[in-house]
Amino acid sequence: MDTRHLIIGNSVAAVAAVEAIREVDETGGIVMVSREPRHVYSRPLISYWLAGKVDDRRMDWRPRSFYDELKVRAVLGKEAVRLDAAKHVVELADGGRIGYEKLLIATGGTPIVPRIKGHDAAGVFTFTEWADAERVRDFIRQRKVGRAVVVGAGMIGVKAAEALAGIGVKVTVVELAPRVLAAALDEPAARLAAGAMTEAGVELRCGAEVEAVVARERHAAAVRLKGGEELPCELVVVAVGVAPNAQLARTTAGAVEVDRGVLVDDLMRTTAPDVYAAGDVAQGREALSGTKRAIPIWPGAFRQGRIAGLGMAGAEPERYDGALVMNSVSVFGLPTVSVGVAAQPPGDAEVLVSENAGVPSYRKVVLKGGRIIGAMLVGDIDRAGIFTGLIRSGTDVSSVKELLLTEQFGVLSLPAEYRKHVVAGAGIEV
Amino acid sequence: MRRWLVQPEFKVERDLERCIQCQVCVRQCANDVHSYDEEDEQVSSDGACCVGCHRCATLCPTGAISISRSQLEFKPNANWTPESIRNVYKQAEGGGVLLSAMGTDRPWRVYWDHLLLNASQVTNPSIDPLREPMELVTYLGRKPDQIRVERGPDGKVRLATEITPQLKLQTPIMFSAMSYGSISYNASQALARAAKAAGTFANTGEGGLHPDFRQYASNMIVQVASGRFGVDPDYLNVAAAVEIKIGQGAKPGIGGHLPGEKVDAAISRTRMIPQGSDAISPAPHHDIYSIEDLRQLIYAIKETTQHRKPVSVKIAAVHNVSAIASGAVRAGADIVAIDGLRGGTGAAPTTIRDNVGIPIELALAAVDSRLREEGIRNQASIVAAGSFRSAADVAKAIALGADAVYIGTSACVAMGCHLCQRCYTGKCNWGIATQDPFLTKRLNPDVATRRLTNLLRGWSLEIKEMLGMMGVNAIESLRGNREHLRAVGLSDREMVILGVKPAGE
Amino acid sequence: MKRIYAREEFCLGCRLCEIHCLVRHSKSKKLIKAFRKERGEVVPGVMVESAGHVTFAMQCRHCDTAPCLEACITGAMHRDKKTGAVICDADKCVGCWMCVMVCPAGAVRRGKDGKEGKAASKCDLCAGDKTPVCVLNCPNEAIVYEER
Amino acid sequence: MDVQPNPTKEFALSRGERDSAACAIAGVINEQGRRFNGERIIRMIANMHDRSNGLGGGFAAYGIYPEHKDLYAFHVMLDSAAARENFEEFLRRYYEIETEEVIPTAPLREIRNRPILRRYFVSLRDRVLGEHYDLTEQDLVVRHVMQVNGQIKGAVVFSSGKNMGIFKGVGYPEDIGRFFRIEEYDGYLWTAHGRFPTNTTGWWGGAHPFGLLDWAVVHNGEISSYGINRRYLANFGYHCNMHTDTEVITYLFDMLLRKHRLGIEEACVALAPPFWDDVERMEPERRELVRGLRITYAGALLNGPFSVVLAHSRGMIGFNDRIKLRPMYAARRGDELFIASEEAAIREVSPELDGVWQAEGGKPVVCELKVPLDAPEKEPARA
Repeated sequence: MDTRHLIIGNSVAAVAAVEAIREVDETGGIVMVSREPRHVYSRPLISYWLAGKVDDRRMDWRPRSFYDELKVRAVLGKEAVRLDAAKHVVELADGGRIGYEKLLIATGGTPIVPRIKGHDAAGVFTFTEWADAERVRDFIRQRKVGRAVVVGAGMIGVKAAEALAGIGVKVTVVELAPRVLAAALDEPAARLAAGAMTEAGVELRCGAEVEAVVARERHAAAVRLKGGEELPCELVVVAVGVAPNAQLARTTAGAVEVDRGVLVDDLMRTTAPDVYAAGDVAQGREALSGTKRAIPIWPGAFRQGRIAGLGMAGAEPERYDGALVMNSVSVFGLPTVSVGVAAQPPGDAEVLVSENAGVPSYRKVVLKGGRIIGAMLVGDIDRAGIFTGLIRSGTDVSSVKELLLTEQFGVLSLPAEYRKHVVAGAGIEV
Repeated sequence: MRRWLVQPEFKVERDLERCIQCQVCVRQCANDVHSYDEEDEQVSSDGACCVGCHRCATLCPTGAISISRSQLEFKPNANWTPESIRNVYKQAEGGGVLLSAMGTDRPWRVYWDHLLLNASQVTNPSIDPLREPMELVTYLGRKPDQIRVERGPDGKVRLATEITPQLKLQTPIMFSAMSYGSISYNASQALARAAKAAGTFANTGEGGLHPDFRQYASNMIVQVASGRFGVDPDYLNVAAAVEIKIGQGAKPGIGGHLPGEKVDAAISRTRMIPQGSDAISPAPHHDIYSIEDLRQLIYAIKETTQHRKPVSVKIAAVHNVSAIASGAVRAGADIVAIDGLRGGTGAAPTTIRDNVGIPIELALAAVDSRLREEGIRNQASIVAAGSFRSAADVAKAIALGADAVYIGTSACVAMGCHLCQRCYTGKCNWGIATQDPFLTKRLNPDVATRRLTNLLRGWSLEIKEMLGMMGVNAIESLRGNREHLRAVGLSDREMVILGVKPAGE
Repeated sequence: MKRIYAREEFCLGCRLCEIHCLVRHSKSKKLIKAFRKERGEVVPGVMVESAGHVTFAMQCRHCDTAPCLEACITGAMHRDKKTGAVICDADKCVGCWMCVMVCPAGAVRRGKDGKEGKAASKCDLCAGDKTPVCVLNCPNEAIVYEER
Repeated sequence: MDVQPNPTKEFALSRGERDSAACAIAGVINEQGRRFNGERIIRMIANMHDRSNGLGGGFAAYGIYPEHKDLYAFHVMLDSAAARENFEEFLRRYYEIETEEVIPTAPLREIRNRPILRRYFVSLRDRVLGEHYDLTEQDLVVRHVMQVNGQIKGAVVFSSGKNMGIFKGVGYPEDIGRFFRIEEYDGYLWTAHGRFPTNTTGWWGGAHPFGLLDWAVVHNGEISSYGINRRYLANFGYHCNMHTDTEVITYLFDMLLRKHRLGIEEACVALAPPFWDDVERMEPERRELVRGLRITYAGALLNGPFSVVLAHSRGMIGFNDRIKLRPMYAARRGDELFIASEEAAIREVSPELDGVWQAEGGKPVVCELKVPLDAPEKEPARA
């Protein structure tokens, strides 16, 4: 089989690309190369796996028959280390070389590990891939871990904390920002989230900076905060963020232009001919600002992968409508949703808020020029997608502004034209 | 004054074993019979406001609701019926004219139920309508007494008599005059669409023709009534035929009144009257005080329509109906529509609805005989109206001499009407006789059109069966063929008027 | 593909669609029992919205390009090959509510199915039944199931 | 108003309101006007003996009274001397009576309850015609026949044409023929009828042929539209008193052909019109004509199963209902044209035929004399 399409990566963007290619090109050879020696699995599920809520089988994001059915040659457990864009060849760590007609870089992101003292002690882990979770689990079992510190209260940190707490580990979360999920939630929403965490027995240290991991016998024994306080623990999970894993692209001596991530246009093309990038590694247009940003969002990765795949297969290209920052995080059972510019609205924005601490529930809509640019929901998040749709479409909602936060707000409240569009369904001609 | 002597007419009962508190009933009753108590989390019902329309019971998914007549009985009295007592209470409390809707519910004799149809046995074969053509096509309009033909130089024979405009019906059943205003937009639309689909005609009533319904105008008869609502040359010309409404069976000699609150923007436009103003139809046409005035109006309409439309005159069946019908024919009517005692209405004084006019059967028979006696039967078609409940009623009317019939109540029932007789309240739970947007949307015109078309189709098939069983294959062989009728339980005099023999003779 | 469409101009707001949807997706499938015992457990895939006299029934559009499919981190949300319907496999769903967040119709809701007692709940077109129950039971044909 | 049935005509065996029947019909014409005697028509109708039941039979013969060819030949049934007196008084009021006589009959055991049978050769008094500027002589004759049959107790005019006669009564047709001695008459056109009345027993006046002026109709079948045909005719002054549906056929033909001056073909369209579906497919001019005829003469549509032979001085028309529910065959041999319910009846008198065919539903078989009526007297053809 010739290698018409070479895909580096095995997660959401890569899979979406493969599926898109197969929609138009049923026979062209596809090779997927992945550093991880695993079947397609879902990275966001590792916290559920760690907590025992998802077994190995359910980690599969696509059925086991996926590669066969889509006629994909999967080269697993091998890392692509060099790209010769001019020659259309990728070199693997074991020296193997794979030529391609079209290449997709979907290598995802790499966890950021701050260079603090003791970060290399045993018992300090990052938490982005399945192997991380396996290591954490094994470590907990072997060392009978009773206390853990999670550094970072972003999405990964919160989910890691939830998983650890779920298996009986006493968790303290340290966050530099003054609140949890600071990028997604504003103060009132974060308070609700924090409430859910503390209620579950998690200790929270917001506005605190980690100075070092205190190691004993090369094993983590505590986390020392600035100011000297020490939080004793046997396990440290570092979850302060991820950066695009653009290493491969950087080997082209500038043929593929790289900023934080691999720069792509709206068709997911890089600056090198026949080379595409998608997912967390890519730096594409952001929907609201229009600037190119690397935004590690699952649905965005899927969309980018799909667009890249269609482009690679020569189909009528769909254009990327830009990434929309969004996240749905269930914080210890409390659902939170944040879409667009919601946590830190610009000064000229109009902000609508409704809160019901008892339930608890919190809703916030950020408007600018009659259009919604951000929405945040905590608690009752049902129908949050309507806001997402309105943000995406840029629909003028001035006429229905009063209804946005009412209980009966729904599709019916939307402006008639937009409602017609929604009723017909996305991707369906009205 | 509180209406404390008038006790509820209905009792609404809820089977708590079956009620699931889904509140469908609460959401459907426009009379607020059902309510949901948030505190008790319990639906309850108050029969006092129930009109017996069955909307709630019909939609209740578990059949938990039953509605019965109030068990509060008066001491039996053959003279003072509960209705008469209640009516006195009502008037003593309200001091006004009691209103009713739909046709009279008094037990006036229904002659259809005393007439029986004939069938073939041995001597002439009955005809199977599934195998043989069975023709219901009916032409309404003035016919010449005789046809003249001429033979052209090519030897071909041509028609030399001019035939005046005709309405061609695929089935001899039309929809009675029901105005947009008295019934909803959706109901009006359904009637028009069904008429078009079935190849027959719907009648606008006196409410004008909504611009949206112009597309069905080729299957619509437009009415010119005493209020002249919505009448202009365009209205007359766009329709298939024009009907001058003199009277209505439910309220002969009485005008009409559409309250201003029902005259919304669309109705105002259609009727050509200011929004919110009462639409009052005077009792008589104030330009028709005599038969010669009628003649002038007929001719004015014919002139306006370049003599391209048949003109119908609709009269209520009153005592001298045959003389009036004869006068109308001689005044130029191409069609005479006669509306009998049991004809429906959206609103009429109860006492008039229940006590004025004569049954359509007798009126129809009298008119047909009279026109034949005068030798002018060919000059006009007769359309009978006033409660046709089945294909058999229609067949009997045709045998008595009707060219076609108008159905109003049956059409409404087909659309869902439950004959609660409260059209005048504007709170029709079935979305028919109302302009309330909460209620009008309950009548999906697609559904209503289909139901009406089905009704026409069903009745037409039944009429075909009846024709076949009588051994004829064209409706004109039944029309006026009273040999195919026999009477049971009627007096000699009634049989003479009906022109039928007693069963067994 | 055939989809369910609401005709809001004829929606009565009676909510019989919700009731029948609930029953269809209940364990008992018996109207009275399902409504009494499983109400709150089963989230109907169709929801009636009303504002004044305007009411209409909304359910999943089964979009050609379905945002919920793209957002699903577990692969639970999938497209049925036969009917074209977008269906959530409750056993796979972990209740992350990404789908809830991205559905522009607000047609995916938090349900109580699945192992964890939380899984996305949405219209499944009655799992390939000839006519979905909401369509079948709408007294005014305000919900139609058709190719458009 | 319809004339009430005359309750006094007592020479019937018994009778009901209306009679319909399944019968035998036959007709034969010589297009050259050559006359022949009644022997053959008796044989034709006798051949179909089983189609009748002895409750009625009759014959119409044309060209049998050349010596009185300009006079109306009224054949009358009378049930008493008083009836005769009343009838003759009525007759004299309007007519000059040239000749009157008993209709010759042969004594036959099979024929019972015979009424008085007389014929009168008459002409309308000029005075009478002068009194009615809006009516033709024939209109007046029709009116007088109606008056006699409807109003004079015990009297029925059953033949009223010129140079033709109807002979009918209760019995098998061949017996009726012998009874009236029809083999002694010579005519160029003969029709015959054998009756099988089903709804009622027969009566003399209700036997076929049914005549008015020189129309004579024999009819097999039932007119299910009778009720409306009768009421329709009443509009035009035709009153049915004979309690037989055949009557309406005669009157309708008289009205359409004589009064409304339609051609035979158009008259047949009016009486047994094509189906609307077929009308819609016609070319426009034809469609307008047929539609005009059908809607105008809706009350004249003859419905139900029938085959009919209509005879008149100039010819004969065979005619079926729209969907041909009754049999009718036509055949030709030389100058002669035959119509009969069964082909066998034709073969009985003319084993060799040039052609034989079944008439189509609603499409008439028309045969007319090829010579003028007042052509020189032809020799009687060989029987």
